[in-house]
Amino acid sequence: MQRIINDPDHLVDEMVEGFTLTHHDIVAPTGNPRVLKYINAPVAGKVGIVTGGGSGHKPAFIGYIGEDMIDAVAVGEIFSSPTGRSFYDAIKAADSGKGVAVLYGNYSGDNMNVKMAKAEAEDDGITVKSVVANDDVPSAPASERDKRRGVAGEILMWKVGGAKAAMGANLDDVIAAAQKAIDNTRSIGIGLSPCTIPAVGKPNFEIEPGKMELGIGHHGEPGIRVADLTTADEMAEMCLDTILPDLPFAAGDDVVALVSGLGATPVSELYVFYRKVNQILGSKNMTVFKSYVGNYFTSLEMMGVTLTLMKVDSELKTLIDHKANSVALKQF
Amino acid sequence: MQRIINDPDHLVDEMVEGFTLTHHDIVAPTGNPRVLKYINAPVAGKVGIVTGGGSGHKPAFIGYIGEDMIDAVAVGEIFSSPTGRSFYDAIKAADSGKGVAVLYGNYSGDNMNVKMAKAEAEDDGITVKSVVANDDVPSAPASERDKRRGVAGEILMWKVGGAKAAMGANLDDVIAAAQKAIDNTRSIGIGLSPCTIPAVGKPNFEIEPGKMELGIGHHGEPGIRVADLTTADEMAEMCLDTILPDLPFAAGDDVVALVSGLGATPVSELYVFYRKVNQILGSKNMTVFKSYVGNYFTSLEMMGVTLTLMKVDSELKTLIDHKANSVALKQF
Amino acid sequence: MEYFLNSEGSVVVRDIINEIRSNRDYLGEIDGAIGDGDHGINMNKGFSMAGERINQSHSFSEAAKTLGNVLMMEIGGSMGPLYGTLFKRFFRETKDHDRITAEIVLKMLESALDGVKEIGGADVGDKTMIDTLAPAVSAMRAATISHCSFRDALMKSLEAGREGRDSTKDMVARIGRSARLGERSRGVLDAGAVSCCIIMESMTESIPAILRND
Amino acid sequence: MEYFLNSEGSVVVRDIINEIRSNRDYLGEIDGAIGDGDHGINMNKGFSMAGERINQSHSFSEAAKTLGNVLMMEIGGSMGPLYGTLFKRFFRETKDHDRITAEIVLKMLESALDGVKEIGGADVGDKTMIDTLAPAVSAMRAATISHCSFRDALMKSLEAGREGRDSTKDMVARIGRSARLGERSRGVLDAGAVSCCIIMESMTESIPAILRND
Ligand SMILES: Nc1ncnc2c1ncn2[C@@H]1O[C@H](COP(=O)(O)OP(=O)(O)O)[C@@H](O)[C@H]1O
Ligand SMILES: Nc1ncnc2c1ncn2[C@@H]1O[C@H](COP(=O)(O)OP(=O)(O)O)[C@@H](O)[C@H]1O
Ligand SMILES: [Mg+2]
Ligand SMILES: [Mg+2]
Ligand SMILES: [Mg+2]
Ligand SMILES: [Mg+2]
Repeated sequence: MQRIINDPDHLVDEMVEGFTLTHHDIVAPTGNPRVLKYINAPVAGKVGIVTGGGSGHKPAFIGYIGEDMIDAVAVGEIFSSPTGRSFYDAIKAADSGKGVAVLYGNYSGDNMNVKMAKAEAEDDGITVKSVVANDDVPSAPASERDKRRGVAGEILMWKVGGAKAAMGANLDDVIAAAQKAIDNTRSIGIGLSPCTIPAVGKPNFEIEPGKMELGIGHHGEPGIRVADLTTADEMAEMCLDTILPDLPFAAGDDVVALVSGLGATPVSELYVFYRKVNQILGSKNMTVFKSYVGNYFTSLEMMGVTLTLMKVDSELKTLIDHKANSVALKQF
Repeated sequence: MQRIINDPDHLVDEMVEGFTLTHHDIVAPTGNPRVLKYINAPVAGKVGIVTGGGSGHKPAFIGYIGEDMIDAVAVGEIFSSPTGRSFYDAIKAADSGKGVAVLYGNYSGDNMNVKMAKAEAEDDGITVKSVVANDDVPSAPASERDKRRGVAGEILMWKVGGAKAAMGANLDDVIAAAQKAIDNTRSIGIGLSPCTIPAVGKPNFEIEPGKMELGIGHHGEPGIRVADLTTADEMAEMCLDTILPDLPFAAGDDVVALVSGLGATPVSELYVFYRKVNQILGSKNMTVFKSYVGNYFTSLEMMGVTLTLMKVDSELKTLIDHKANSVALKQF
Repeated sequence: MEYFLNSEGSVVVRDIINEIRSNRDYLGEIDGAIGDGDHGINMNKGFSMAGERINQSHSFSEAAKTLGNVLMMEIGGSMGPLYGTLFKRFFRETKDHDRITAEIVLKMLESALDGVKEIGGADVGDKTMIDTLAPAVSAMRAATISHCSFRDALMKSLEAGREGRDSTKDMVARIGRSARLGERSRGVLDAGAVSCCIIMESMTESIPAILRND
Repeated sequence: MEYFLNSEGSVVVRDIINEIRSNRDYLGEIDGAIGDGDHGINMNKGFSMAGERINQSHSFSEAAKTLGNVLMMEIGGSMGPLYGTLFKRFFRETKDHDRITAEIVLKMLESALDGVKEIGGADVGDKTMIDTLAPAVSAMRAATISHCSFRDALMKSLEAGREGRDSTKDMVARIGRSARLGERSRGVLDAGAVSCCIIMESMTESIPAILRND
């Protein structure tokens, strides 16, 4: 394992420390070393936005803390949900009295830990509501959408929820906007190489050279199919063939596209991939309102790419276009 | 080779196309498909800033095109200098009549192609001056500093030169500021795994598991020493041991630190590395004025990290802190 | 009447901790087949942390409480809340008893099963730790009703738990990270079912060694 | 008087192009040892592009000009300006001659060497293509002075070029991407020296086949 670490057991703590040192203009520590918050959180009169999840997805989750974005994040071990206490502390750090929206991804650990945190926070008189991202199409059939995992679509959910809160909306309206965002969002990933959790020391799955895993999860969860490695253009087609019919997206739709690398793929290649996505959408008479291409939500040093599409109406467009100042997403 | 490409011969063109589609709010195409420019370039009354280099270093070079940053970039093949014609076209695209500063890295191809472009542009009556970045300490002894390669320090040179130009300085002053920036900048890289140029199809060098290459170049040029793979903390120490005495940096200095991944290293680990850099600098009574940690200048899918330090006085601080709106560097 | 002294029982918890620790890599491998490979790390970390806070002077209940709290609050993942709930239920059902009989162990296991089902929302057949725990509880209940010896009841419970664990091999996961692989999750044991069985095995070893009869 | 007809000479350039193309992988490997491994790709791309624009109807000078321009303007890297200069000098020194004699080939090689030195700033001993080209030029000059046959002059020039190429093996690179590796660049041939020698070899094959004597 060729990696830049010290004791794997201290990896997350040291990462959080380095992150806080670098981004002290945006992010502040809290009493809980596994909770980071926006320097100005809680923002008076604003619904608090909280998320959290396992580490190893940089810039997710802490890279999205910031102005008009996320107020506080609970940080877990690599690929492992944060503790209930951390979610609770994040809720406390975000609450200005207007309630807190916990916008997180659908993983059983996160579901349980958020549940515990919510119960505790409500005992303190904080109103907490949540939206569970489930944008990962290959992870369950449409009939069991509540079982689908949350992946890079979470970023668009945070963007929309964060903007809505920043505009002064109340908790129910923030929750409704975030729910609308994720309901209109679909994602899929392709894995080209495995990743190694440092404490484990070896890859926990294999992808044979010449093969790729269509529908892979953000922790290397197996996809829907192992296929022969193909061209970037065909990958884009396969991805769109899976997600377009699911919402469904249709001619005339305006969409936001987000292409993220999984960690080790050269960013140039993400643009090659996006080029074809854009072409296909154009040929189907869909318009890309805005696109994001880069390493937005990774899986350690996995090779691969994820594609996320969100169908946008005028409300979502306004929220997506709203300014944001986080480490990983800056719009002005 | 597990990668997301089509025909490797079209990789750069397709990447440029995808990049332009995504970032049309900042970047515009030009008549030369291998030249991209800032949408508002040439900016009236402003010295033009031009750079260029081989591809495969995303977000360098085109990711630094933008407001108060670079006006036009010449794009080369993967790891290969752009053509003289492209440098020439970039100069033309950037010139508003106040002259053009070509701020680029010290590679023989770039030196030759810039030389040709400069001669041609001067025939057209454009005043062109250049600064050649040579921040890579391990690439030559201090006595032959003009032979050193340019690496991630180029970003700080662009930032400083871009800000100076944006503030209305004339060409000589822009050149002087950029030269001062690079003269006060030192870098070093550590490679943990090789990278593969898609058209070549296999890694052009090897790094044995359990080993690392200290002083590796941005194209995998061998470093000064192959050492046993060690902890992040020791890597930080080795890097500082090499670059601190070179300028030299001393107690009381204010520095800007830039830590960049080489492509495949999980970004969390860059923060672990930076944490120790910050600690050591603190223990030597140096103050980090500003730090940048992320994938700022990569080498395809190489594993590894580079450390860049710039000693800053009040002029450089002002220029570093000046706003910028490029794809890869946004400050407001 | 067979029982063990609550005050002497921390060894049962300490043995569980040791067993989990020594199976760290094995659990990781199993989780790697269809999950994300961290089950061994997660379990090892939580159980080790608790281990440092538990010593011979603690009672069984106190030890279970410490372990439960550490898992619940400081571990995260799925394992934190799930095994946290399990050991907190062990605490809750034993704390008022000086002597722990087979009936009390049965109650404690029943309560743990309920708690785990409640927080995780999984049931038998979902390919989780519940597939070990649920049959183990049933067998313990049957053995207790038919007045088996404490040791035999534990043995029967363990046997059923082992069968339950093995039954996960042919299941399609329906919950947790390895869920929704459809057919591709078949053919491999579930990591949580394996770790839960390790806990049952450890108890079945440790309790008989401290049994008293009077 | 031995010569070849400029109008019949595009074959010389076309053969060079074919030789470079068929050595693509070999050149990449050599560059990979101490450079960045792209010399084969760079050369192949430029020479292939030019190849598409050159046909039998072209003269030697026209073909050299096309190749030079494509390399200079459309290839980039180090190879673009270096070999671009080389072939543009081939063009410049031959364009006014219908008959290309050994003397003219000598002038063209001398001019090419000057041009490459000028733009690249390298000299003999820096472990570059110049280590092939410079001795080849000297040998050609000597052979021309001593009135060797055209073919023999080419042979002698090639022999010296080959020795020059091989001499790069023991050199420490001082220029280009592989420079400054210090001792670590020793023991491997220089990629540019190898490609330059391939060009010399090709010319030494092609020119004799079209020689005339009158
Ligand atoms: N909702 C649930 N109810 C019961 N057990 C569960 C549930 N979700 C997951 N598990 C168990 O957790 C195990 C995985 O644990 P672990 O690998 O530590 O956490 P994670 O799935 O977060 O990586 C699974 O093998 C399964 O037995
Ligand atoms: N300044 C120079 N003068 C002469 N030859 C040079 C010079 N710089 C590089 N070379 C030659 O170029 C070769 C490398 O070419 P290539 O790999 O195509 O370009 P790059 O070095 O940009 O990757 C070297 O082997 C060397 O012979
Ligand atoms: Mg996990
Ligand atoms: Mg090159
Ligand atoms: Mg797991
Ligand atoms: Mg090369």
